[in-house]
Amino acid sequence: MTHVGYLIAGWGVVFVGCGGYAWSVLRRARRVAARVPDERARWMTSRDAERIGES
Amino acid sequence: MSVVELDDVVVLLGRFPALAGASLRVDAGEAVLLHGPNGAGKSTLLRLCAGLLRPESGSARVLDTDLGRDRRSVRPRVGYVGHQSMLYDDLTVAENIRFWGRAAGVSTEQQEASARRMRIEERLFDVPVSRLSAGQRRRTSIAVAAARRPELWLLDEPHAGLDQSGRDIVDALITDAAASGGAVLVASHELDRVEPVVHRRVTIIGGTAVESEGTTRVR
Amino acid sequence: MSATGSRTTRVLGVAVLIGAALLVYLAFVATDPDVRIDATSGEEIGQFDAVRLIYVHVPAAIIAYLAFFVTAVGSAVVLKNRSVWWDLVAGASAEIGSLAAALALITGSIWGRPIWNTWWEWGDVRLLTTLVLFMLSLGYLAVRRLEGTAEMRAKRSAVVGLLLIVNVIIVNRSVEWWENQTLHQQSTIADATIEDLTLFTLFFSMFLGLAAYVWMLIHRFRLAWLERQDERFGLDEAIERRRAEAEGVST
Amino acid sequence: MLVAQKDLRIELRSKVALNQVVPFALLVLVLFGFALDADRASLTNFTPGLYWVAILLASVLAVHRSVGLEAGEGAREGLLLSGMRPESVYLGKTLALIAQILVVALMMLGGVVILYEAPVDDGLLLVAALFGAVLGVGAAGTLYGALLGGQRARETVLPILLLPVLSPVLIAATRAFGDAMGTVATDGWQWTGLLFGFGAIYLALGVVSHGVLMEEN
Repeated sequence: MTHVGYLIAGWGVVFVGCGGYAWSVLRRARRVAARVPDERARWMTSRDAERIGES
Repeated sequence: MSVVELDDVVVLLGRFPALAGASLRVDAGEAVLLHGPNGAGKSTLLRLCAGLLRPESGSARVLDTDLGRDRRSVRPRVGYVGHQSMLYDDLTVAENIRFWGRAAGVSTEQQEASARRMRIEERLFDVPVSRLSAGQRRRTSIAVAAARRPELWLLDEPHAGLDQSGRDIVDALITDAAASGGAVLVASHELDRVEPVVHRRVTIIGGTAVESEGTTRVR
Repeated sequence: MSATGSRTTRVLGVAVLIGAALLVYLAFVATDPDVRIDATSGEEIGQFDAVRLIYVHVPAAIIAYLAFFVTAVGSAVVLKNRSVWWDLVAGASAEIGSLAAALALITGSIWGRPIWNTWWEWGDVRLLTTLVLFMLSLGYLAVRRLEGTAEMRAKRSAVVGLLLIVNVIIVNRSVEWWENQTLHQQSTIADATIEDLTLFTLFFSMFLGLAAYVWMLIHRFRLAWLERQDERFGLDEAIERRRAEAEGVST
Repeated sequence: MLVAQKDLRIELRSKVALNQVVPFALLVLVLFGFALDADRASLTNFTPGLYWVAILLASVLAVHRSVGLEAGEGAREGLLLSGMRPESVYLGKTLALIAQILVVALMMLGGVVILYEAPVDDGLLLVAALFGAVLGVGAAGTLYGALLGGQRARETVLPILLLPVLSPVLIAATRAFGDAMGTVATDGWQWTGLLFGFGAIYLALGVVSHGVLMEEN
């Protein structure tokens, strides 16, 4: 197989990039979710504001 | 007829509720004093009425306009004098008055009359605003606002920095505005100074308005 | 219920992971390297194994453009009817889009080194357009982080988000005019010499990229919603506290 | 027009563009000269590019100044309260900004002709391209400047927001100048057309969106 170094670098960057981003989103979400009561945690079940500026 | 009708209004500054459910009615021909400790929400209430801030919740009607829907049409009809002078430092007094007058579509005579009324000395006309004292600036800002003949005056600490004659002019302005069917909201700490010229006193604490007991009705 | 997960996202997430494993198999084992015989000299030419990089590069680039298209659509809807949902979607999509744009640039650069013999080619239209897109997206994300109320943030970023796509089009046109020769493979898919399995793998990779995008978008949107709720929930408390100030004084 | 008059009068009084922006732009030119080792031939070759990079950097300063005028002492609120139409505020500020950048650009042109001995083959094209480019910079600069308004982070965010947006202006203006100075074989008039197109698009976008932006800061 040719260009092994390039292949590892290219695929590696993509997996690390996506994985790292996904991980950081999940971690931030866990932290914020702890402060928000369950019934308001989802847009589908707590649509108290569909328009900006309404409440 | 009510000029200002606030009902349980919440106003946010960033994430801070500067007004936390304030209710207030001001009728035409009335001058009302707002007082309360620093940071109680007086300035926010005035800025809300000027159409500069958006009510987050509750209903706010000023000059028969719902501020939740339309803040733009209210603005030219109020005379708001805040802590900032709203003048351009590099322009002279005359240029500032002319610019703001023309921006609001006010005639030259009206501008001049208003400047005379505030007793701005002739020699100051060609002085850049940056070289004016705080009191001279305040006079200029009030002159700019007065030229528009506002239906509702919103004065935020109007006496601050003014000398005796300036204070007398402001007092006369408040009295005249109320007498001619306008409405005035004055936020001030100087109760002794303002009490004689207003009809009513409203206390603002913690972002809510409390109608004071024993309103003094002088005129 | 986990923070931002649900049955849908779990199924989708597992599918993406399985798909990724399958893509690795398809890209590295099942497909052949790009080797052709030059008709005149009889030498071996082509991209050899470096061709396996396109299975990550192409989906990244497509997702980047798709993501910003979604941001622009969301921005337009926000300006039209002040929709909270679209505001959050636009922001979430832009964040994923800049990640995808960065990955597309990096993988493209890594691929370009052995094939074009350069890390970076200034004359290439798509390269420069993507680079500018990436820089514009950083500006958009910076605007989203500015201080102010949720309403201000939404309107401001909606204007920037809508301009983003306008800017990308203008940049693309002007760069194309600037250097109309391109090193880029003119639409790889139309190339008849591509074998069936290679083509399938390429399509599969794009599909996988799309699935991964949707998964990330759902999670990122839910995070944004949680943050918004947190802000609003904190608000009720703040109003209570603010009112308490008054009681303390008047009694 | 009123706003443009006011901005220009302030500029005449304070001379910020003249005393600070022009020297800054000239300084950039001189620094390029140092960095490129005073190699006449390459300096002449790079003149269009160096010139426009210097102009764009100087324009960012000019935009800051233009926004800063309204940010200080609550003048922005004054404009809102005056009931003036946001479109006319936008057009006025754009016009004033264009006039200032134009002065800077013309003085800089003198600078490159003297410092870099830039050859001028086609003066008309040069001036036309200059107008087109400055139009675009002014229109887009005012638009993005209004977006950031009184933000404290304005100084850092404005360049990263504005410079990528202006990249087509850089490309087109450099090309057109290359043709006018005889260093690049290309049709400069086409590029000038692109510059005016860019300016027109941004002017239109600014007129449409300025109302929203003025409200939301």
